[in-house]
Amino acid sequence: SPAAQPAIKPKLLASIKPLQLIALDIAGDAAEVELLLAPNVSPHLYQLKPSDRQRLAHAELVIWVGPSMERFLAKPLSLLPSARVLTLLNESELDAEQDEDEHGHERNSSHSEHNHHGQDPHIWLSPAQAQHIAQQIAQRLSTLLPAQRPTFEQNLQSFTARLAALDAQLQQQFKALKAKPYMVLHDGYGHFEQHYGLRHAAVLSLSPDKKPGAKHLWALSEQLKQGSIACIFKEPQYQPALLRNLTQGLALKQQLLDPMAGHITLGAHGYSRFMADFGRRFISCVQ
Amino acid sequence: MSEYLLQAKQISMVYGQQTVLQAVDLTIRAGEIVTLIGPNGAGKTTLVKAVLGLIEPSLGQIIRQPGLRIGYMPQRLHVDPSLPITVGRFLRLAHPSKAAIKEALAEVGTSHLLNNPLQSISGGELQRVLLARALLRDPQLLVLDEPVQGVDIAGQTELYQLIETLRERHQCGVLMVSHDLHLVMAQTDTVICLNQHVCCHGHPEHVSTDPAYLALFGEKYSQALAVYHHDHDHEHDIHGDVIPDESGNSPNHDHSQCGHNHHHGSHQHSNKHNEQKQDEQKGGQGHA
Amino acid sequence: MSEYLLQAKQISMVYGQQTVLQAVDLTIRAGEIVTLIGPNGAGKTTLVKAVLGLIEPSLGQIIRQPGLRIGYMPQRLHVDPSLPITVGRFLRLAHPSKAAIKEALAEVGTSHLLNNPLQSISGGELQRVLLARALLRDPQLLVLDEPVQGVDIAGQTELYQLIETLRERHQCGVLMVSHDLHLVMAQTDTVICLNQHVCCHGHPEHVSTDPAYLALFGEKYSQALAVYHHDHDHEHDIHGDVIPDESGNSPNHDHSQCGHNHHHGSHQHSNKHNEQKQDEQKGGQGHA
Amino acid sequence: MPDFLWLGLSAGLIIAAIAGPLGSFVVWQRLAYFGDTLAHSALLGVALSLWLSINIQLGIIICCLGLAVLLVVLQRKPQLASDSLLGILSHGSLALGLVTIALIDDVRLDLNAYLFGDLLAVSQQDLYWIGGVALALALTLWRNWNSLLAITVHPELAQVEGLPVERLRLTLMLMIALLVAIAMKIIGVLLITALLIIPAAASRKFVTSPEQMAATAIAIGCGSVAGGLGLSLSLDTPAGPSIVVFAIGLFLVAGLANTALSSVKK
Amino acid sequence: MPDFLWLGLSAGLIIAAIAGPLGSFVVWQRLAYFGDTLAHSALLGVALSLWLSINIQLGIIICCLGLAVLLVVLQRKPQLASDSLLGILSHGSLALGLVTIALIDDVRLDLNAYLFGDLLAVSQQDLYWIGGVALALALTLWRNWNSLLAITVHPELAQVEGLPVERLRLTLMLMIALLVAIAMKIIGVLLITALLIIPAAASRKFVTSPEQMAATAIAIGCGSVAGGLGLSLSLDTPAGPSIVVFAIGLFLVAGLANTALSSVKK
Ligand SMILES: Nc1ncnc2c1ncn2[C@@H]1O[C@H](COP(=O)(O)OP(=O)(O)OP(=O)(O)O)[C@@H](O)[C@H]1O
Ligand SMILES: Nc1ncnc2c1ncn2[C@@H]1O[C@H](COP(=O)(O)OP(=O)(O)OP(=O)(O)O)[C@@H](O)[C@H]1O
Ligand SMILES: [Mg+2]
Ligand SMILES: [Mg+2]
Ligand SMILES: [Zn+2]
Repeated sequence: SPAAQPAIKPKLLASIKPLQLIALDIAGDAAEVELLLAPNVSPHLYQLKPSDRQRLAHAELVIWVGPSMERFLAKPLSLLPSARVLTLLNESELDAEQDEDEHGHERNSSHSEHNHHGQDPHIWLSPAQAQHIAQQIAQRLSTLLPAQRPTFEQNLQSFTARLAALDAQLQQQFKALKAKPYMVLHDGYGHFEQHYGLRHAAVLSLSPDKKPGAKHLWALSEQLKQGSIACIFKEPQYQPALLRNLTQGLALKQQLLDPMAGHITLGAHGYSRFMADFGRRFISCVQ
Repeated sequence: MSEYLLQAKQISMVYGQQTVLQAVDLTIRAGEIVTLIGPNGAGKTTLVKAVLGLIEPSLGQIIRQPGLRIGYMPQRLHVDPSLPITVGRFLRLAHPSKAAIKEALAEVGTSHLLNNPLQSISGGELQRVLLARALLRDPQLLVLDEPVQGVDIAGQTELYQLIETLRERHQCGVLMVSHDLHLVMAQTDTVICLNQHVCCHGHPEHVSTDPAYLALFGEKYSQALAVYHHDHDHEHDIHGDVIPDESGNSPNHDHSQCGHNHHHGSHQHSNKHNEQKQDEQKGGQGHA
Repeated sequence: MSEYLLQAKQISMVYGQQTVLQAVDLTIRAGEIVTLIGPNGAGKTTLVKAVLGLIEPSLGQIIRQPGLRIGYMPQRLHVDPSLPITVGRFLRLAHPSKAAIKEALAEVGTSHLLNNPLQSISGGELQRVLLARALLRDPQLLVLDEPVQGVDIAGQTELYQLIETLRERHQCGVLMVSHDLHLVMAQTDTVICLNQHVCCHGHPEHVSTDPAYLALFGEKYSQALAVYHHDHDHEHDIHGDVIPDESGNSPNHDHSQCGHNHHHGSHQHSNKHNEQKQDEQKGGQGHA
Repeated sequence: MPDFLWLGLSAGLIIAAIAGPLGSFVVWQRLAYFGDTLAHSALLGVALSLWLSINIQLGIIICCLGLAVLLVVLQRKPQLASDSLLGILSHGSLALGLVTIALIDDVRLDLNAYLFGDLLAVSQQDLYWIGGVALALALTLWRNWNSLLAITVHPELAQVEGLPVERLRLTLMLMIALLVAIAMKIIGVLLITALLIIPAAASRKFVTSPEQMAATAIAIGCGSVAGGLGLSLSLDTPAGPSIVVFAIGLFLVAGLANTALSSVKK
Repeated sequence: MPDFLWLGLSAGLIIAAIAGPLGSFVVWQRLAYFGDTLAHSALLGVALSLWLSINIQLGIIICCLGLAVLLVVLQRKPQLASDSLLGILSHGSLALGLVTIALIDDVRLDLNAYLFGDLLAVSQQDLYWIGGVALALALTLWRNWNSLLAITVHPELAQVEGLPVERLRLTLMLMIALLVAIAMKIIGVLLITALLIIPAAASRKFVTSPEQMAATAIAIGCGSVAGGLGLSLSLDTPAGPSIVVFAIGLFLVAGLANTALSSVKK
């Protein structure tokens, strides 16, 4: 393998930007970390280009969440040797699964191919999950470049430390403020909410592909009119026109939240900066 | 007398409110030519389709000889222009042998069309090709719905002659719809004069003097067509007058049935005629 | 003599390799009935469509009187079954007045069809309805492609009579394609005998003795049709023999043109005939 | 009842009213595929607008109208049935759109958002737009009704009788394209294409004249909008699909009723 | 050349080879809309499988075959043109699928993902599947070619001549449905539906017999697959859309060549 020669850095390929940010922190200078899908591209209609495929073929390690997130990668990645793929949300142990706890699923959370019951694939939004992701990446990097194992362990440690500090700070802030009821556009923040003991008061739809029904919207509009919702989180990827009708004439705080880290510049401590920014936006809206 | 190839018993057909066929009987034997005549909308095509099993009659029963090979020539054919098909290929759907196809095309006088696209040939040419296809099946029963419609005058006589020849050579039965009474009469064994019900039937010579027949077509048309004259009022006077005047000069003619049916038929006719008279008579005046 | 309604000059039409029309001239005056006759595939429908402007001829020119109102009756009509339309509504597309529609339907003898779906009426009924639509336009020029095809025998004479009446009443020109020589000849002012080129043209009586005409249709057919006899070989003997024998008894007949054209026409004919003879003669034997 | 329900209901009824007669022409002229083809060409419109940096809504309308013109031109040579032509145009524009997008680097784009509107997201302003377009279309239809019908029944007869067949056909195509292009963004592509075809097809069995078919299609369309919204309210299902399901239900009931009626007559 | 290119190329060529003749029937019988309808019914299949907890791939195939049967049954009453019927089935199954999904609580599901396969992601095993199905279809076609042609030209004549018209029509529909259902998942719905229609339509102008049309369609289809893959490699565009764009290009060139040819003859 060309990666064996120290002169050439091994290539890592992250499917989405938050994963790239984590991987960058762990790999440091020892490896190149590329991004497959630009944060503004919707994975729905995405079709892989030959160049994408070349990058998949040449990457020493492909990091992705799993088929419930980047479905278009499931097939191409299944053709790669498993040693070169890091799947974070595995769905191999499926079927007769019982979601023992919908929101508190841990590392080997159970999934089923045909039924994503309550499975929120946005796992990187929880610092605890991110920590676990970082561990997995470090482990795989160490296998890949045994010589640099110490570097990776060190990078992991500083990542952990930085994240722990940030996490503690956020925990404190969330505890301190009594979060007002807020609304999200799609149910994609479960891991973050779970971690900080939050719960949205209203959601527009379960996922961007599922259009809400009129009954739900009616109830939602009543809820909004009564003023029981203080804040709405918007997303750059999903801008339903419905929202305009629901919020018209209402004085509501609105905050943009980008779970895909689109606006975070690449570089050191990217993930922490992303989480800090994410937390700040959250707090500014619900306080 | 030979066996029945096909027998239709008391066929009735109703579309919505409209009765198109009423208790029609029909029998075809090998080597026999049966011709259906009757005015437009009389139900001739409907009867033919019922006999062929293409539509289900509302009432009645059709008995066919088991394994009967039928050659059919529909009244209209419409082929989608997106399907590239030559006359030759079209015929090969009915019969695999190229020699047989050339022979059939020659028989109907369209050998030169072998490689022409089916959609581009003229109306009369299409009729000939359809007949060729029916022939290719080496049929025991040949069913032809207005076979010479749109065919030129030389072809008409040729085709009728050909049908006659085929009947003699293969001893196949022929069921034919036609308006060309003068051309058809000479060759037909049985004429069935249809107008929803069977007005009259039998040997052409007898039928042509049958009052029911005269009522339907007018006396003039049964004679030579060279004399061209049409008297509309006179024709319809016959309708009413002739019915009681049934003489016994047509042996195959079922009196009681025709009496009943004819009353019905004449009712239908006068109906149409009344409607026509109630309207402004711009055109009607031209008839006199 | 009145003005030209329409004049076609040196029309030629080529489909791929096949020449369908060759330098055809045609003139129609008000009050004149021009009949196109000719074998299947002669190019009659093609000429009619070119005259109407529906297809662009490969060569030649068509001059119409400005603002000419044309009533057209196509050879075939196919209406999609998904379109619910009654005969009455179909006619209202050509003329808004219900009274006029009833009158037109009465004229062609189909008053009872007023509220029937257009797709369900029989073949012959459809022809009559199409003629009614052409009439509704109160046309200065009536163009009819085989108007009585599929119409019953009583209707045929009625319709031809009607066309005659209309011509007299409205002084409209009529261009008609027909195979019914015997019925048509009596009423026509000019017959054009077409077989890719104009074989001959002129007054019916003259044309019917024209050698080119006889070559195309055989002497027998120009006489009364009541006598039914067909002699295939004889017909084609005339082809070769008659051409030099052009006498001057048809005043409208252009000798030089017909000489040339006729050579071409006879070539075509013998071509077809040879093909036919080369094939197995199963059917051919029946003709004798 | 909240405002957005009223707005959605009004928009749905207006569109059903104009889609009834236009949809009848779609059924008669075998253009059922046209709506889907327009949706796909809209995607091409989005891609091209992004590439050329022009207004996206404008790009969509231009592409849809262009497609209509192209179809009329291609239909002149009638060797291919219109459904095959539409199939080619449909797949062609979709594929071109996807390729164009792949060639533009780094665009922020949720294609679905451009194509899938939602009846319940209709705004006051949308309603004015829809209303204005529907009015213009209704007027054009009204004035050309007989001529459009004539070219549908038999283009050759129409041409001989002096109608400008080509121009009329173009008018019809442009009308349909405009309706779909505008309505797609506002009420969603599924709903507008379905409202064109299903009510017209469902009404076929009960009618004997083109006008009756258009009127019955309007009634079935409006009934489906109202019924479907009711369904959406009671079952909490998305509005657009519920309306379509309701319309299909009506279509089936219509079929059964027709069978029952004709067997009673016997 | 990397493996995935070889695998993709082989799968594409195999499918183009069987789509040529089947697609010719699609064009002749005016079924261009059929592919899209099958894709939509596949969505319903996904939704129902989720609801009933059965295997999704199986659900898709069952739904597609069911749709084919339904179409044959509905075509018996020929009052509606097949494109309108397909339009209704298409929108109906899509809407039903969406409503079903909405009714299942708490399912997170990207429906599109189930329909979009990718030519360059074809595995060895996929290739065997595709090859097996294509072989079975080719054999069935071969054995029934003349009969299928006869019912396409004129069903009534075929019936009088003793062919089992209904059964043959069903066979044809099931063949198309099976091909689309299998290929959809593997090479993508856009590509399979386009490969059915475009090569067949493009070949129409050059041929004079049904067999020639099928053969030319195979050639154009295979050419498009090869050329499109080349395009995809050189422009770095997704494979499926590139193949479709290439096929459209061939279609246009074919049209121009035909015009040029006929003007030279004059
Ligand atoms: N599918 C149908 N639905 C309703 N009425 C029909 C249908 N088919 C035929 N008819 C009616 O049945 C009558 C008989 O039609 P048919 O085609 O059998 O007449 P025909 O005797 O063959 O006439 P023609 O000599 O003109 O061919 C016609 O008046 C026609 O209107
Ligand atoms: N679109 C076309 N493409 C190719 N050939 C055509 C086309 N239309 C007509 N033809 C050919 O032109 C010739 C003349 O056809 P046309 O329909 O004018 O004949 P016709 O004289 O009307 O015959 P009929 O008496 O049978 O109606 C036919 O041999 C036909 O094959
Ligand atoms: Mg008939
Ligand atoms: Mg003709
Ligand atoms: Zn999300």
